[in-house]
Amino acid sequence: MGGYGDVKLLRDDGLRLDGRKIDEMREVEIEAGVLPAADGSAWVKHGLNVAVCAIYGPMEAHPRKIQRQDRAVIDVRYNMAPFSTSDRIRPGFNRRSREISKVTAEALESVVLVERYPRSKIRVEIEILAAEAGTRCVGITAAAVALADAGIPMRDLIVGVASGKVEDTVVLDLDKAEDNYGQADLPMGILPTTGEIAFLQMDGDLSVDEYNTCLQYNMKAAKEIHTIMVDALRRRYESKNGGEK
Amino acid sequence: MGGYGDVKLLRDDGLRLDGRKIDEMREVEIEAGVLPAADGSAWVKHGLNVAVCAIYGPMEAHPRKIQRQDRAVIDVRYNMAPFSTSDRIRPGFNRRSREISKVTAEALESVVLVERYPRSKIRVEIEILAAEAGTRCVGITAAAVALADAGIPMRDLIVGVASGKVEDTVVLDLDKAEDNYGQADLPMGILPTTGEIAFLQMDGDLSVDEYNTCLQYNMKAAKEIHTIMVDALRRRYESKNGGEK
Amino acid sequence: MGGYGDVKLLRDDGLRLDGRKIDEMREVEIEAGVLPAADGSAWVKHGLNVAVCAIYGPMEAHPRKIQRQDRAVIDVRYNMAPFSTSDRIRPGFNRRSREISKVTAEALESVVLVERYPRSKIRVEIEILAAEAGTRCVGITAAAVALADAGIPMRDLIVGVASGKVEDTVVLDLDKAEDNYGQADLPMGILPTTGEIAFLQMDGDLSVDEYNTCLQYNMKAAKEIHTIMVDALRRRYESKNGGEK
Amino acid sequence: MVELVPKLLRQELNKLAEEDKRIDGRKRWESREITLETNCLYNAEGSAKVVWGETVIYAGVKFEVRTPWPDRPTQGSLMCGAELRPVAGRKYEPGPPSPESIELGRVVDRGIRESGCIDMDSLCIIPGEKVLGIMIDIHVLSDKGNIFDACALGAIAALRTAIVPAERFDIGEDYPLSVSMTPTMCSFTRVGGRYVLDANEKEELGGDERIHITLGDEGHLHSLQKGLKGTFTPAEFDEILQVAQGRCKELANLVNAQEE
Amino acid sequence: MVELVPKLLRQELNKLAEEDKRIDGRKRWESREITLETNCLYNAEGSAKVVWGETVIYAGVKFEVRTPWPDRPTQGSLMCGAELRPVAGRKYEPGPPSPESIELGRVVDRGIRESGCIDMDSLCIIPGEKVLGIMIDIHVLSDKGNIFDACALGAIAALRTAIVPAERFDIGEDYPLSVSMTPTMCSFTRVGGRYVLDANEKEELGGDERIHITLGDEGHLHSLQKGLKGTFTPAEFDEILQVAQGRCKELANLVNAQEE
Amino acid sequence: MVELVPKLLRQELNKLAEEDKRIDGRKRWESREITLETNCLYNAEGSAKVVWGETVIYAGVKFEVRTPWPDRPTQGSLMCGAELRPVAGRKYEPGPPSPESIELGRVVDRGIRESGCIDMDSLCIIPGEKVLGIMIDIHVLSDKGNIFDACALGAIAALRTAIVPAERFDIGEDYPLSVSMTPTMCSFTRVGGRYVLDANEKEELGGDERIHITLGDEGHLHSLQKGLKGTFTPAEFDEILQVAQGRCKELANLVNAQEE
Repeated sequence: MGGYGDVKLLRDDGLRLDGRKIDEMREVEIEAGVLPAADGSAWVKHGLNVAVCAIYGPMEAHPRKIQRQDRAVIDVRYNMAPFSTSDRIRPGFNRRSREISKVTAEALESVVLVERYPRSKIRVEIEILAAEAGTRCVGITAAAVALADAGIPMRDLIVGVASGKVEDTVVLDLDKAEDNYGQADLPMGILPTTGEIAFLQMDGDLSVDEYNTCLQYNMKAAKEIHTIMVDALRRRYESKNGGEK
Repeated sequence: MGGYGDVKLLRDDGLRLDGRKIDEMREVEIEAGVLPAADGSAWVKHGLNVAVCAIYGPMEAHPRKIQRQDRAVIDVRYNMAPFSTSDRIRPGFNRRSREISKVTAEALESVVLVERYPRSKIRVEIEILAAEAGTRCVGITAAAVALADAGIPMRDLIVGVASGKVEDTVVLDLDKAEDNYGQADLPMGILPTTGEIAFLQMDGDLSVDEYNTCLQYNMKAAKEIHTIMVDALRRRYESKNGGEK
Repeated sequence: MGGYGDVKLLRDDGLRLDGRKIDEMREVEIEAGVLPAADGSAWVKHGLNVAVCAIYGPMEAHPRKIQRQDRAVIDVRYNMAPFSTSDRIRPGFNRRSREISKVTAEALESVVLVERYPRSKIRVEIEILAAEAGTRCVGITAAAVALADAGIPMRDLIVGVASGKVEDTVVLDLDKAEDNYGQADLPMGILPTTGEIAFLQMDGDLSVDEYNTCLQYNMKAAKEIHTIMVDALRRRYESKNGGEK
Repeated sequence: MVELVPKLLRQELNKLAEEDKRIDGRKRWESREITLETNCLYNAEGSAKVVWGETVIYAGVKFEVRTPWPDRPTQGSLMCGAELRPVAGRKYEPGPPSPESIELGRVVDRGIRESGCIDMDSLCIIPGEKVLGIMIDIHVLSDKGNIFDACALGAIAALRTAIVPAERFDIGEDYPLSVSMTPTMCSFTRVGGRYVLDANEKEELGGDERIHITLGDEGHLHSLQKGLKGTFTPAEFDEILQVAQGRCKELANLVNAQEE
Repeated sequence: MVELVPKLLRQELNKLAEEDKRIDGRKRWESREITLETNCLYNAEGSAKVVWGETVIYAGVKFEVRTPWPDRPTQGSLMCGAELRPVAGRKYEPGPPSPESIELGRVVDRGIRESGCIDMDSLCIIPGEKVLGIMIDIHVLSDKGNIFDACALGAIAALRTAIVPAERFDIGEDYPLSVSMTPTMCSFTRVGGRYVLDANEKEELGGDERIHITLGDEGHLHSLQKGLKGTFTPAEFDEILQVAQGRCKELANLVNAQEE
Repeated sequence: MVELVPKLLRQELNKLAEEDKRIDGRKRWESREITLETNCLYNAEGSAKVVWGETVIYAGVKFEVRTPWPDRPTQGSLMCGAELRPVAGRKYEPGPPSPESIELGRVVDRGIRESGCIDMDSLCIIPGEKVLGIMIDIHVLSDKGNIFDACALGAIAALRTAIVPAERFDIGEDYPLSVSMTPTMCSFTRVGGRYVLDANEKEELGGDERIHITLGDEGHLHSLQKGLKGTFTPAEFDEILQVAQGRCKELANLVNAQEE
């Protein structure tokens, strides 16, 4: 978290700079099946963030040494397009994207029924086309929808959500200014049906009480986004079976 | 193409700065069999350009995944020595050399009888020791002679030639100044016997008519260089069979 | 060798800046078996240098192409920790460490009975934690002790030692100032029992006579350090068999 | 295994070619349908999404302020790169840029650069001190054939709709980038022995060499490239060049329509 | 082959867990023994050696003088990196930094950085021109489980005992770096279905996901990270957070005792 | 497969050695024929081609103007690197510099640098601001044994005939680089149990360790290096050092003859 400077993030009327309430999330739009070359895909717009995810597989895992005898491996690449940020970023992976790819893969492995596909690999390609704070969560949401679109069995979806702290106040779903000048950020990957947590990171400064408020906001948001995810998958299913393709 | 500045490239007598006529190429010298460690090799001096090419193979293609069941792969490396240019260039490949390697390999695959050597690999190592404009063409010429020296069957040789435009005039075989300050460059890899084109790149600005003049100049030059290539191969053959080695 | 500047390295009383005689080496401490995760290990403090070495293996050599049908390969990595030098060095290998790794591996292959372990690999991980001139020699000493600790059969130990020249005088075991401002450095890896040389490098300026004096000093130092190595291995053996582990 | 498919596919394509047919029913010089959308991404100063048949690509333009090269103190710079990341298709693998992606980026780059559509001197802020650098990045998201033409179209469309973020750089008010031409690319692939326009992914898999032609507003050639194994005759080139003359105009019109 | 061992190990760990036992006899919330030594390396401006059970790590602090970022002219910088080189264990291979080592370094880095224990403004030498950069490098020499906590402990201990080499930089006399807090990390691994503190290498091999919690002096959370396959419930987290509150205080005391 | 050949070759070499013979008929301390050509490449400011038996190498010298290191404001720099690219032989593979090529470059570099033949102060243009950097690049084109000596010879020959391109750098008229000595290298390989001079590629394949000795004009040692598996005794070294004394003088004469 930036955590410095005297930037005012809450208005006198208690609302946030963009007019949202403290427990209100940004608008979310989801579409499944947007990339014809992939076995499954999704497009998610969350605020001004845009993420696209393509699924390839299950396919034979190679090189051989990455194979697991009893399950599929999930091979995630989280990547930011060079034009996705205010200052252009050089193409290729950096330490941040490698860490996010690792923990995202581990979160997805927690829900995909990987034991159904021994020795195989499922490629999850998350591309961030526009970044406005919270891209790792948007990527997780996109990956869950794309996996479902690819027909890969999962015991639940995962929803990527985050809460944080600005001006000593806990708020849901930080936007760019709040992320830059806020005091804490708590991104989570939540299983909407069971309320289990498959993805967890946090940085900044949170008391135990503040943590609990963040958790409560995240749970609420997970349910809201879940509805939008299911709706996108239903539309995709209908379009496929309605003869359009 | 540079294409800017007020550099005068044609003299008042209609000749070029180095005294050549507009459809006259630089001097070309070729020697085959210059590198004892290689299975075939060639040295080409074209103007002040010097290129050397070594052939290794056909040999087993590995790693396995590059193998082709029905033919040999041609593995070309076009490389400029650090001391080959005015400003020293760092050793190792760059985007330019990778692109040239790719399209050169594809051009050579068009003439080598690759289906005679399934699952194998032919390594073509092109090293530019001195660069004075037009090195990709000199490299192609060197590769063709070296392949022939290695006894690899081809349906024709390839000759690397280029024409271009300076001061709105089409000229054959641009030298360094003409390349830096000219308006267009059209390098080609021509099969001297059939007149087919196996290599084509172009950048700059050419009308359709100018393109056709360039093509005509290139065809003429290809014939001239072809004679020198054949002569080098004949000398090499005689020296091998004349008992010198 | 730096070899420039007017730095005085010998005192008027004939001793060196740190009070050592010209044929006196820095203090050496050795401990074997310091890294529980390794199959063998050693810690060597030589002056202010600190080196640690871990041995893994013999194990199957892979990738396959590094395998030797008739012997084990010795895979050495000499690495300087980022905090081991006055100016932090970037993590990762550089040209210097790759060269040292290569010649160190070749020296160790000269004493390890590699033919006992066909197709296998012995990993030797040398980590320099603090550097005060002469680290390649300290690393060799550490590797020899660690190999012995791992129970890998050798026809002799190797001792890393160095002599050099400062102010036109041959001295044993250069320290940091002497290394920076001296005129020559002659590091060797000596087999203490036979007096054979398995490791040799040298740079600077030495006459043949000076070379011979350096050699004589190195032989003397090798015997002294050998005693300390054997003592460390005896303590380690007693501690293992005294029931502590 | 993988190589059996192309063999059968090749036979099928040869047979269709004899009857002058294509595998998806198109005519020889007929293109697939194209949807072009610009200004579609937050943070990019120019952006375009191209859906070309089932091929999907995005292009984004970013600017930077930088020091000019000493020998060209008044000139800005233009750089165009393409990424063929694993998202684009099953055959794409992670790793350093492949020769394919380097070629793609460089061919698109040359077409735009050599057309002269950007006046490099117009990118000067303070001679010898500050100039603008333009960076076009192209991202292929779904490769179902002919990514070259799709990428070239996206690149020029993103460029022609780009806004220079002058305020962010403290050099005045934002303004649209000045682009004086609309170079577009037209690619031909040899399928069943003869060239066709806009090959789809099956035609590419079972076809041979291809030729990429970039033409400017006057129909002048700005970039040529032959790719893959195969040769062509001058007469064959004359034929496709003529087709390209018509087609490039249509593509340019598609781009220019975005700006209104 | 390699994978058979974990299966058997997993069965054994499950059985032990039913009886609330651990494979090395420890209690569920019991840590292994820790030895901490600081100031042990020539050339490092701060250093620590941690022997945590059979896990051995070194941390070293170096300073540099550098130009501040234009948008933060008075702020120095802190960077923490970890290397999991082949020395650390049989399973580690040479090559570019693995995802594991990147995660390790970044989680330790966030815990220290986000605690605010370093006042970045205190690292300013000349505003806009010169600031101090602090670099903490962590070297894992023997991985026998729970390297995260060992590395975090070594890093903060090396930092808290570091001396700024001001003389070498020509900016006055050497002085101890000012560090206002002692953030420490406490990690939990799911073994046999329930979380345990400070897993050893066998428990890690036969266990599931882990949670890393970094707490500051006030018991505030500064960094969280879940790693590996597996999920947890909010109630489970509440329980381990409470354990961490006590344990982190003990670790901080261990560090603070070094400074006397 | 590959390893059977060396075993047979080794037997043959051992047998020959017993009769004090070599595989190509040379005497123990006899070198192959050497052809040295300088000034043979456009764009290089110094260049040399060495044909040493069937081994072929090129060396090229380039200069640059650069900022001196703060602690040595009047000193220029010298850098020598070697590339063992796939062109050099069937066994060489593409990829990052191999340990072999790094060793080759560094051993040649040390021999030249440590002889002091370049006065680094003579490379100063403006103290603290501009100095010359010399870069020698060596390119092995055909490795048929003993590339070390061939590369060292080419490097010093290119250096001794180099012209500083002062006009291009706007610092006066071009002038020959001043080089005060001619260090040369002499390498010995253990073949059939005893050392021989100038091993060819078969002797290297079926031989053991080698020793590289670089001597300056006074017969002083400037660089030593032992490579490959094997040991030697001080007495063995004495013998080859004496051979090297004579041989290096001959090589230096060969270089010096180029300058006339």
